[in-house]
Amino acid sequence: MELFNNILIYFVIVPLLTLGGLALCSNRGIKAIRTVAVVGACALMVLAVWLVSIFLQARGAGDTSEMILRSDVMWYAPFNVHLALGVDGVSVVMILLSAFIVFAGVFASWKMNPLPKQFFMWFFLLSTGVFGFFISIDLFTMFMFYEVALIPMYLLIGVWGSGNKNYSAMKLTLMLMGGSAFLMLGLIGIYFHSAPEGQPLTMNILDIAHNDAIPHSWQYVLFPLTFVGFGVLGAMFPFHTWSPDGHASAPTAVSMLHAGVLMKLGGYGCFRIAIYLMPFAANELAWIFLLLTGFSIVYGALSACVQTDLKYINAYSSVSHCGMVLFAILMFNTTAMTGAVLQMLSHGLMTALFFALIGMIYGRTHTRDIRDMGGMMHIMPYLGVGYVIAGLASLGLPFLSGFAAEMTIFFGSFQHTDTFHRVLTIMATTSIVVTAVYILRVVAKLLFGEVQDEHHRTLTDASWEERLSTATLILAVAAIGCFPNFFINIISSSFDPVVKALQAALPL
Amino acid sequence: MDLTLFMYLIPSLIMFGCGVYGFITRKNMIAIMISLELMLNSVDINFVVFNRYLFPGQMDGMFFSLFAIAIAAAETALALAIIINVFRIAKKVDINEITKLKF
Amino acid sequence: MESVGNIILYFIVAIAIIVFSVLTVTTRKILRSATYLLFVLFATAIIYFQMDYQFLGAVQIAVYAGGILVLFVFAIMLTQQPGKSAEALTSQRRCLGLVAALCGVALCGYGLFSYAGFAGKLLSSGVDINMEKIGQFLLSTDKYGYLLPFEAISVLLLACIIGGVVIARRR
Amino acid sequence: MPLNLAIVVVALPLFMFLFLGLVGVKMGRKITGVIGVLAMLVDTILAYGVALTYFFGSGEGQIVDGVRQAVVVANPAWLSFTDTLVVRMGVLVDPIAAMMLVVITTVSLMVHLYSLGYMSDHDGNAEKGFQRYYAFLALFTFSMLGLVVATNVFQIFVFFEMVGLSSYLLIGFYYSTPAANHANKKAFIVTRLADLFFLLGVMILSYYTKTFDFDQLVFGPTMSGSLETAQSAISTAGGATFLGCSVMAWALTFIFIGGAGKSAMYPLHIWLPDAMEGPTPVSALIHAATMVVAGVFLVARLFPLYVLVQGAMNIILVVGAFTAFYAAAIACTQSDIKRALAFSTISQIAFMMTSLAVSSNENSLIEIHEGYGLGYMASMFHLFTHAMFKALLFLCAGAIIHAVHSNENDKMHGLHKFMPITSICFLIGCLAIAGIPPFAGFFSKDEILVAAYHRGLGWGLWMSMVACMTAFYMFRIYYLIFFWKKHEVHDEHHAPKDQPWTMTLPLIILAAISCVAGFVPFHDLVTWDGHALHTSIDWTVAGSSIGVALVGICLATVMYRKENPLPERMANAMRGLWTASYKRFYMDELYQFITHKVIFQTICVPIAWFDRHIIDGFFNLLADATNSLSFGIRRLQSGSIQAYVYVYLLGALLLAAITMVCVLL
Repeated sequence: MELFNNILIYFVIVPLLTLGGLALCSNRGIKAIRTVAVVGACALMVLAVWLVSIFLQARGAGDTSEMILRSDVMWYAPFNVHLALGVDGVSVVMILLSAFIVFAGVFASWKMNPLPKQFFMWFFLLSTGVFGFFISIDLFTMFMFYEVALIPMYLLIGVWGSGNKNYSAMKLTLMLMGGSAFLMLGLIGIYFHSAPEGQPLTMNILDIAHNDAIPHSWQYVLFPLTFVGFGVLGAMFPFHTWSPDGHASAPTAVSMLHAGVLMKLGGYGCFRIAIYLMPFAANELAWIFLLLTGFSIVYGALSACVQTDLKYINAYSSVSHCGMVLFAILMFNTTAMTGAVLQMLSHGLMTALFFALIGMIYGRTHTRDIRDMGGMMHIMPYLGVGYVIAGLASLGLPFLSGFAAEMTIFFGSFQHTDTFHRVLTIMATTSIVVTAVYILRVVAKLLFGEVQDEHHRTLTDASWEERLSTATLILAVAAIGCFPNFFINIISSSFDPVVKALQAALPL
Repeated sequence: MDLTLFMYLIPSLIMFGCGVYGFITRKNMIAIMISLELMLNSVDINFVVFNRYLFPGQMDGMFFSLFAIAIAAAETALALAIIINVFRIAKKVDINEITKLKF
Repeated sequence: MESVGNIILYFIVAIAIIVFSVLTVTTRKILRSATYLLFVLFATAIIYFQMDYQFLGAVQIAVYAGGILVLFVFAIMLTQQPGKSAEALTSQRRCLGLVAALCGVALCGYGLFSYAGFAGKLLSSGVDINMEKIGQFLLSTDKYGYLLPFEAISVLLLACIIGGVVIARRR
Repeated sequence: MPLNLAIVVVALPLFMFLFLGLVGVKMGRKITGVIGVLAMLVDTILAYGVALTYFFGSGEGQIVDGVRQAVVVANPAWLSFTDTLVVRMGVLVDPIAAMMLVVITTVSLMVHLYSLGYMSDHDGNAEKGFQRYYAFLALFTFSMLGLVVATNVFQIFVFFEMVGLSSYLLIGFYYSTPAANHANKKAFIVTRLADLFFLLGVMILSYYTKTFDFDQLVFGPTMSGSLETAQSAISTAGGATFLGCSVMAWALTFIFIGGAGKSAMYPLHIWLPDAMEGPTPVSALIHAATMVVAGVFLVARLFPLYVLVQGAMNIILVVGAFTAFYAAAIACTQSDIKRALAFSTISQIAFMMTSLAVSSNENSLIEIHEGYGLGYMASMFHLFTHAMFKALLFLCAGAIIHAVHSNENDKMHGLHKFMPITSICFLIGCLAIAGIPPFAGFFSKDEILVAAYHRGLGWGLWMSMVACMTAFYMFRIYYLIFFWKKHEVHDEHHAPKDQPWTMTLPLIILAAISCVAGFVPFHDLVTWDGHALHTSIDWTVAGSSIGVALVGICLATVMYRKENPLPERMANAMRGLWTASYKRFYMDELYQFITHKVIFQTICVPIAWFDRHIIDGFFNLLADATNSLSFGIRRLQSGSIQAYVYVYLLGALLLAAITMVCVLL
């Protein structure tokens, strides 16, 4: 079958196979479970790297089509639902990111207890959804995979979480479901205006964009619906409150995957669907969301300054950083949007690293309250150094990922000719100071200083699988930081169609 | 003076009303069943008299009553069996007090 | 013009039905309630006989008055202490019941009065319904044949027998 | 020696950082230290080679029309924003870069060597974290070198952050002590705040000029030698305004604030005294000699732009002049010798800033007068000499602290007998900073004063006064450490003594450099436009500056040479002033108030509360409303069959009634 000649479909098949393999394992055979999970994760990683090289070759060979590796299989004819696959630079790097985080996540949940088999099964179901979302270019399949990625989250937090997990799982799922309710309305609306009068309706994003048939009056309705729908997942103010509670209760690997990849679905969807398909309304309404996201950048950072729970700090910092992603996307120029994707990559890896380290520290100390900890650098130097590196990446130190991303965003946004946008950019820029404040506060409290609790002196440093998990992420963070141009070259050309559509939609 | 259809419907109607009243007000489950029988009975009467007065050539109403009686018998038998069983377990037959299955 | 006997019988029956129905639901002693029900059922049977449906009247007496009521009496005997009367109804409960019942009666009564078209219809005589005919109908598959309901009822009764045994069995 | 080696000069410390950080921790402590020192030695030799080649070689393209050109050795793209805005990570060698290479590697080598002894206990065993220490030193050296060879303003920003990081890591080297823990946080955040402005400045600048590269921003104008074409690269920016002010004024002022943060100009100086919590060699390297002059370097690098914007220059002038005086005033009362030296550093850097700022005035754009560019040269000269003698002073202080285990000067007194070598080196440092010929400081400071008098008599007198204070407080410290009264020795075995050769050798070398550095022909080598500047010592100014220095020294001698009640009486006489100065004019308390009470308590806490209770509360309210609604509905589902019947009946009756009404009507 022609579909199976496309490498993209294997990003869905491999996790599903892993899922099947895990189902065959006995619940007691922890070794078999781990082996299957690791094999699955490694296979995904190899696929992702291979995909990058295919992409680079295609672009290098002068293939300038908007999406490469296109496949299209009719799925449900009455609604013209296809299984349409295709990737551009943005999806490629997002897939790479997801593969990295799945890989690290498997090792971070090495000692998952209880029910490791079921945990990994849900984990891989979630990653199926994530990969499926990134490879699809059909509205329906995208939405379907989106939901596939969201639902396992409820069980993963509700069963394997800690603390007030029922509340958190419920809150997270309900808020995200609320978002997808908006989204579904939006998608249905798009579908029914996807083609000019008399032509068959379509779900294919590229076709919809080329048809450009959504009436302006409808765009005013559909753009906010889809943008808010994805924005909820992207932790847009004021729909971000699921994030602190959800992350605080989620088990390590789930936090990693959620902050690392799922929240990126939001940003990705915002530009791929909301902005690309409805450029007119995007131009008209962007200022509202710019204000919201610009506000949330500073707001999240300031909130993070007074939190005492490690995961809350990180969750609020995510609000700030993800706010930056949406903020940059709304600037509508290639540089800022490229920066947004870089920031997604950077934030994904760095937050995954943070959550992995927090999980490891929590697994040892059984507390996440920074007031109860101190001097961890003496006790667990490896984790301490990892935490410092993650913190530095977060506060935007050069040669780590955060810097390249944030600078691209700031400089890109500042290229906007409108004073309003530039003033907002300057306000957003102030977050780099606040970020430094809360990161250093945590680092000083948690890692430096005196050991607060004598029992902590007996704790051990990271084990090999924890080292592997964190080292992978640190390397990735450093790679983005040191060679940003490599990623920028992959990403930036993908924004040309979007920017072109936006400019075409500008009122004359 | 003639015995019209109307004259048979009056007692039936009152019987039904009594059944309703009893069903709603009584607490004893057996009393509720009795009220139920009243209602059923009034319906049977209606079937029969309508059939007899309006369509004397057919027998649908009568058969309907016949079957209704059979079903009523079956239903009563089961219901009473359940009531007796409940009584065995809960030692009471008051409908308000038997709430174990509520949630 | 009906015979006077018929009319007198009708009035006796009607009054009996009304009075005993009311007593059935108002008495506080459950056994009396069952007894009044018996009278109501008998009165009903008389109506059936008046309608010339002798078979139905017989069934009414045999099954209802004979079977069901005995079941009731047994059930009452098993669950109630003899002579104990139920506690008095609260006025709120009674009011609610009365409202519902009276509303129903009033509405239906109004309906009856207003659709007076058929209300004055008289009994046509000369209907002969013998057992043979009933048997034919019950087991026939023609139009107006009742084989299917008949069989359904028999299965139901069977299920009911089994159910009764299972439920009432002492564990 | 090819200039390409500059790349190696920069890259070697980076390699050493990775090597020592990743591999070194597995090796012995001492051996990593030795490897670090040797690598630094190689690096220093290479740097000297590059500098000598640049200044005295005549390679291709180095000199055009008698002007020494900036040479871009390598310039690969690192981060592309747009087609024109490309951040490059390059290596550029020009006079100030070459000079800085020498300064950084020299001081760094001295500190590397010195630390071998300093970071060991008295038995010569290296401290815990020795490898980490050397790795961080290498990281710092790399960052600083990367900064000075930057080919574009963004690269400077990048390395500003990097030196900030290295400084953070090194201040917090003793991370278990609360003081170090607070100090490194403070240093990072304050400089970060300044960097924010730097970033904004770069953003504004690049938006209008469409470039980061010095090639177009700076060298274009200088090398063309004409101020008309000077504006071509930034001509688009010239007329533009942003939020009501000229774009260039905004940009350059912001960039200056960035530099002021690193260079500890008032009011962003508060981190520097606290930064002394780090190991003393670190203070010598970072917080005295190299990193703190990054701000000066930044302004010097963009000097041709600043020349065009008089407003920004005036701000620098005022801030610099005020800081010089302010820090000198504080330095006069400090009892912690490292803090006193820190304030001295602030004051001296302010000298350099002032000197840059006095280089131009309104007229300078039209007619190039005699003193034009002198300030620039003087500033760079002072940067160079100051690095040497301030490193010397700090390393001496380190030796003393290592010997007596205290920073406070009342634990010292009378150490001259015990530590003669240290004492003499310290004296040389003091003489140099006070500006006594023939020591290095005299020459550079003299040029600064000349430039200041050129700008205006007031500025000149003001700076002379600060120079006098400088001499006074330095000799105050000197006397309090080495004389004042006899040192009380409690334990013969632990009596203070001169430190091992690893520590004294750097002192002697630096002292020697401090003696001769003044004779380096700076005016030939380091000038803003590459043309040699013809200056001679203006003996009226020089004489007066020697005079004020001598006055300061004499005053200090009278007050502090021998134990006497005079200082006590003076302090009592000016109690309020003295206390304010001792408490550093309450700037720390002010910051503490603003950050904790204002920002933390009235912004962050309410925001967090708002988030938890209003925003989250709203969503919880939604959930609760749904919940209570469903509970309300659940009451209908009572489980009471009679209630159901009742409702059903009423419903049925209602329907029947409606039907009837409809039919009847």
